[in-house]
Amino acid sequence: MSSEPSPECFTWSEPSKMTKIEHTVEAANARLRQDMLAPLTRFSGPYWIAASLCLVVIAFAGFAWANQLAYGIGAAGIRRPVYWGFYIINFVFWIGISHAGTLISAILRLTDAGWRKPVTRAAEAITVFALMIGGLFPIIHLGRAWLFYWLIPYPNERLLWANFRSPLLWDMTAIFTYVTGSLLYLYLPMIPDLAMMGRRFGGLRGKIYRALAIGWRGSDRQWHALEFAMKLMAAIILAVAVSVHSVVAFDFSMAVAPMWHSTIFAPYFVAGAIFSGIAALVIALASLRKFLRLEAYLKPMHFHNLSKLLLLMSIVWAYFTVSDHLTAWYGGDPLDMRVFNAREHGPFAFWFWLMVVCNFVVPFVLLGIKKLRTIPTIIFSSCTVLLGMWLERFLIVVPTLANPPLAAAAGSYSPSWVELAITAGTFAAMILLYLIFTRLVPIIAIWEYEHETIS
Amino acid sequence: MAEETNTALTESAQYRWALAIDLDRCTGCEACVVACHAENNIPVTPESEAAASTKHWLRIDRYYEGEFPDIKMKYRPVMCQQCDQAPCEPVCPVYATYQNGEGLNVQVYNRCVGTRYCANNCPYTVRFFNWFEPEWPEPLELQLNPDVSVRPAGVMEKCTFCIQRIQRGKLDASEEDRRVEDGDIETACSQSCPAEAMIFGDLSDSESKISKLAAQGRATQLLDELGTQPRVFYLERAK
Amino acid sequence: MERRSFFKMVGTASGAALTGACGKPAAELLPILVPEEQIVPGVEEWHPSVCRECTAGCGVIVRVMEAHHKLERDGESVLHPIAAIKKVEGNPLDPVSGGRLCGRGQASVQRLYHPDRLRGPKKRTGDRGAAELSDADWDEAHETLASLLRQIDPARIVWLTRAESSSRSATVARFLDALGASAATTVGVNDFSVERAAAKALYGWDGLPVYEIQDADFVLSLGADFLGGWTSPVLYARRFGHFRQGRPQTRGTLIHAESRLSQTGWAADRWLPVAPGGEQDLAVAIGNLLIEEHGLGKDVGEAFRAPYTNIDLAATIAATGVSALRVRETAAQLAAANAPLVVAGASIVRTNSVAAVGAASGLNVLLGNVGKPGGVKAPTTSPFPRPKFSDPQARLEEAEIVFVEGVDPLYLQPALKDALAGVETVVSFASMVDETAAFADWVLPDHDALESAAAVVPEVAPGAALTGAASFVRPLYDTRPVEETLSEIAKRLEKGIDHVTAHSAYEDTFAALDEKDEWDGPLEFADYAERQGGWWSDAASSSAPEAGATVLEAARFEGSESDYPLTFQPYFSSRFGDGSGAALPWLQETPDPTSSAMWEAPMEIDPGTAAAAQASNGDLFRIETSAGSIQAPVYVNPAAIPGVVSMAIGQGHQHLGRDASGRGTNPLAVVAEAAESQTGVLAFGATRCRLSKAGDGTLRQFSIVDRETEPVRL
Amino acid sequence: MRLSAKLAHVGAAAPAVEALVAAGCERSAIEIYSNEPVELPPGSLDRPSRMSLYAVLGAIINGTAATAFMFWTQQDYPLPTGGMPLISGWATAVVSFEMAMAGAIAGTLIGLLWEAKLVWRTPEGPPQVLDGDAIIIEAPVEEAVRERAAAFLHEAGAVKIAWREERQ
Repeated sequence: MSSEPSPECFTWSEPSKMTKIEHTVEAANARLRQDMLAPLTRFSGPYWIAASLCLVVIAFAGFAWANQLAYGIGAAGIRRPVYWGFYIINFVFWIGISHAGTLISAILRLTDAGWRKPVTRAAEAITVFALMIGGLFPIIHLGRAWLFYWLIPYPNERLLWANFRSPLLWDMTAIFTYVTGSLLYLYLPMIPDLAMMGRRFGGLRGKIYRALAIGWRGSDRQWHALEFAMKLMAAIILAVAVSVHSVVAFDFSMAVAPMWHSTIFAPYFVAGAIFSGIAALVIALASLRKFLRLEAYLKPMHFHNLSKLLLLMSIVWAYFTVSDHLTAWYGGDPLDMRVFNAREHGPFAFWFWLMVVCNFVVPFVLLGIKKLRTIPTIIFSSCTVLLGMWLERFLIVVPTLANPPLAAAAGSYSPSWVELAITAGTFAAMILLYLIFTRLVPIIAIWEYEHETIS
Repeated sequence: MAEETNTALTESAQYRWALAIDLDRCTGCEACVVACHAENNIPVTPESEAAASTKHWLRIDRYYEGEFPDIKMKYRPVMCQQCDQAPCEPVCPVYATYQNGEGLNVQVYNRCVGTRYCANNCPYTVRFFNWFEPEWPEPLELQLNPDVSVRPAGVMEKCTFCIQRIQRGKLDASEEDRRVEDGDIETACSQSCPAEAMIFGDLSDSESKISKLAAQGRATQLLDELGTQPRVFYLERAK
Repeated sequence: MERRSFFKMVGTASGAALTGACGKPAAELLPILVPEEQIVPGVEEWHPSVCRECTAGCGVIVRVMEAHHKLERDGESVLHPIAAIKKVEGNPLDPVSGGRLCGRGQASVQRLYHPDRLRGPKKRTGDRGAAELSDADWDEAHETLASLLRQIDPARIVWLTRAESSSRSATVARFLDALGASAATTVGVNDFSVERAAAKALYGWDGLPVYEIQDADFVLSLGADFLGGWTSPVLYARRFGHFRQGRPQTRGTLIHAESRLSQTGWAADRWLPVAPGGEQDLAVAIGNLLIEEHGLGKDVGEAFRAPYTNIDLAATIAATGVSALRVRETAAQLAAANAPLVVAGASIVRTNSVAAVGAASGLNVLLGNVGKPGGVKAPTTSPFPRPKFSDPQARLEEAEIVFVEGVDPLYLQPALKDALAGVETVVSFASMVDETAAFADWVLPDHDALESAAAVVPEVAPGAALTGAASFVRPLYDTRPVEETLSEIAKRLEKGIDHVTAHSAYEDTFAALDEKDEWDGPLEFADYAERQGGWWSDAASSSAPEAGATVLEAARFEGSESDYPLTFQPYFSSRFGDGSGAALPWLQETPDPTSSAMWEAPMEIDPGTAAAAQASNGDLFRIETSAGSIQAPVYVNPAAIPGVVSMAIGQGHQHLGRDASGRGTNPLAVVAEAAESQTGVLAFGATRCRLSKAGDGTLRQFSIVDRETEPVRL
Repeated sequence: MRLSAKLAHVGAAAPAVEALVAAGCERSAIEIYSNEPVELPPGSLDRPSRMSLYAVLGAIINGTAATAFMFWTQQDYPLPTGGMPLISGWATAVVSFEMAMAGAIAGTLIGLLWEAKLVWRTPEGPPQVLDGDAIIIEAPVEEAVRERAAAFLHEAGAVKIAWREERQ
């Protein structure tokens, strides 16, 4: 037995005695690592094409925004009385998408659903990116965007503070907490993988990984603390996620505008957010599965499980929609009815019924009937749900504003190229961020997945 | 948490400004609309932007009622109602709109960042946004009223009850060491109204014309079911 | 406001401006010209003036404060402090405006500072109508015109103007007189010739009758949109306000009969939709009912009653387009009222308008309210001539030189173009290039009204009135008042004329004054009048009416009913007046009351016609008449009379500055050459038309819904 | 001397702990390094955590501070509200809640960093476990029981044992 405390003693070269099972586990783990780490260095032609396409779209969106900053917010199509348009719709939409990750992975983590493991990181990444994108919109939407920091209650000599009675301030604090929480929630379970990659990569990249691993050594203390922290974070993030979308709903329901001033909005928005979040997750997973060749890890089972969640949320969404509209219709308040009519059989009727088809009819039929529930149909319904949920936000924001209480002030809205460009830019940004993300860290939490295969 | 109300300033205020509009006198001639533009440096919006960007702080809402030949017009001038319980105020994240001691909903242009939430929450849709930088083709800018600031792009604006005239009236009165008397201050719209349908005054003076009109049976408030407690009283058309 | 407090206001303002400068000599309390060095930043001064946007002659006060004018000086751009006009309000002392002012009056300051105002005299270099003008020199202009006038036959001099009785009209009359030319003529559109002729025929009055609406308790307005743009909108709106809510216990009831739901129709308790041309029938039917059923008019002569009684009542009522029930109801209300009044007018002129206005005015005779409180009062006499209409077409055909001042004949009557083209020399005094100025050989821009000194006799006033303006700001550009140009020319012709000023007019008034002893003499009186903005007295005209019988005649329409199934009626809107308002951006962006359209004047058609033509708001339609065709967007007006196409006059300028030019269409361009039979003025509401679709479009409406429960259209 | 033993497989972790305990090691001094969490039977290597306490404390502190801040800023510049509450429980509650949650998140993070000895208390560890399937158990072992501990560990499933000086 050597007593030399040399570093060499930590490098094993002799074959270890292992059982057959151990061999397979080790082999499986090795393959997993290889599969997971391969994309980190694989920059193929299509990757560059996709990334540059996204960059072009984002650059155009940036140009559009610069245009808006230079000439005034009038460059967007919003006009009296529809003071909020695509920007706020996109804000709500992306905040909704952000519920993909954190909320879903938190629920699955807390309920200890084993199948979550290959899904969580992809989901949490969606959360962080969607929040980054969504969080931009309140700033893009400001008439004087360069003064956005006035919303922050920073000390100043004139003692001008922010107004905490404004739902926008609630929004800001909620999103601040949510972004912080989600970032940590994504980052913490990534630490062991970062440490692993710190070993694999040399140079600057390795240095960055090692720095980000903040001294992870893989001791059981650390594992224990990490697992405990993740459970705790899951619980907190769940509360925050629910509150964030409630607060986003408050932006509308606190206003004395017809069809906005509704008590059901908070849960309605949360349900809608989870709904769209799942759909976004399905699409993200399907793309990852195809482009990163992860068929071995993202199995049909995952899609089927997610599709059941999607179906459930579709029914919940339909229930909320019916509750909201039924009460408005039965109440018959003339101010509400003008919005209601505009939506149901007025100028917005096409979009309204398209939304119903996208959000309810398609998922209910395709996912509810077992024979029809295949991976392609699941992906298709997810796409329609994303479209439907975007339309839902549009139909909440615009018809109400277009039909204010005094009929004579009614107006209409059509987006300008600036809004369309910026909207397209955010989708491109989401894709680009994802493209970059897949080249930075393994998209499946290796340690969690290994853990699953071992135990 | 204690529900604290800052009524100290409101209660100690000397004046409570209000406007009465007699719909039985109003002819819908829009003299008030032009007067408002002339007084308040409201920029002219180019034609291409006209319908949805024109800042008519004061507008005439008009509706056709009934069918030909027994068709009638229902119309009323609508401006900021200067609500006591103003929905626009609490939603502003930066306090760019608040209530001054005399019950006016004040818009602080310099503080406004342009969230436009106040406009959405205004049931009367009387808030207007500066979508672009205002322009006055030379020499039209010579007409600009030096008592009223020109609003830059990106801020909200609305009827102020001609606060510059109120200020001037109060200054004139204080020079003579007296309260503002009924009729001393007129807003641009009430001043111009040919049918004398608009009466501006101080509600805290029980002898003022406005106090008497507001107490009249014909006095109503627009959308008063919302509980906004407007300071504009509409004297309904007598039948 | 009390007279005293007004003086105090003017006094303190100017006093404050002047203290330190020169003590306080009373005469300088209100300096005639505000010297730039005496302008104190932030201190306002108010000066009386008179609004010249229309001929109503409202007294105004003008707010003057410091502003910085951008000037080119030695090739450098400098900001020069000037006394600038900030706002125009009604003069509280003036009995016409009573301290109030309509939108057009308030927008007049934009005419002064309009970016497209002419900055000096111009002469034509291009084709007529092309508005290619080059800078000219005042001396050159005077010399050329003087030498022209020297050679010309005075009978071939024509002066086109508007029906304003003022120091200007007096000076022009003296000038024309000195040359031996015949008097100035109006164009005959929007000059109320019809009402004047009817008043002359019925009562023997010279001028527009004064309707004492404020003291009436039931008013039927027949064809007179007196709350819109008719005669004196501010005065009548003030009177209307009093009529409605100014008296305890009494609330006046207003019934308005017109072929469109005008502003007066809005305010009325009931609108009677009279078929175009049915105005006379309605008056006659009501007169018949008053006489036959309510026993009125017993003391008037048989000859006077005859037109009302010798009719087939049922047929007449049928011709009005109003239901018999409503006609009878209205007659009964008139008969039952304590102080009934019929306001008779022809806001839209037909071929029989004098007869229609006469028949309607005659109702007042039947009701016995002429000269009574709450009735019709005689107009007061004017010290100045009021230009009258005499067929401009005929005059232009033999003219060699035409002066155009205060009016845009080619806009109001585009058909005059050919006649004007044949005139050798056209001189325009327009301060902005309008349709006629674009045709002119010389454009000699007048001062803006707010820069000018003038005395104006209001169209309608409660008593004797002379409203005046002194010039109190330095003219912005190298412009000259018409009076000055005329005396320059006259001097060169060696025919001295003294031009009439506000001051001289006041001095003349003093001679006829009863309460002379209040002032030391005419000069002091004139100063006093100048400072308060005019001289007004309650003295009523004492001319007793001699009721003349009305000769009825049926309305005619140009174009056959089979080819042109619809009736076309342009109307003068409260926004644009005679069309000159279109130059002012504030008025352009003020929503049209009827359609809520901005920067636009759509044709208004009823929902039935619209459905048949598959028209919806904003669709571009062609109006075809026997005189031509124009295109305009459609507004489906729920209150339009079926088969009647109405359109506001004001748009369709080719010139008149950036805000008016090239925008919309001029409905007067397709009005057939029908004349009102008694006066010969253009009957612009006597044309038939047909519609055809020309394209799609949108209407820029400030309010896109017409009904309160209607959801928004996308 | 510090003992470092490579274990053959995960299942060997629990016996190895017991082996070291039997050899006289303190349970709290034993560390297992692996690239995945090792599940041990209760009582084997319990790592008591105060992270929930940190989270609760964080929530209370930040929530209270935020509420107090709101209270102070609104009182400090009391704008007239026209009869509406300047500071309302309902509106404040939302922000207080969010800030309390932010505090909880911060508390959790700090707790994690402290208990896992991350960032500034980073312990030494065998780096190779980070990349691979190795499981290494480490413990300070008295000079006297070295042989015994090694023997026990071999029995428990250790494939290789190394020794090095304890670093201070």
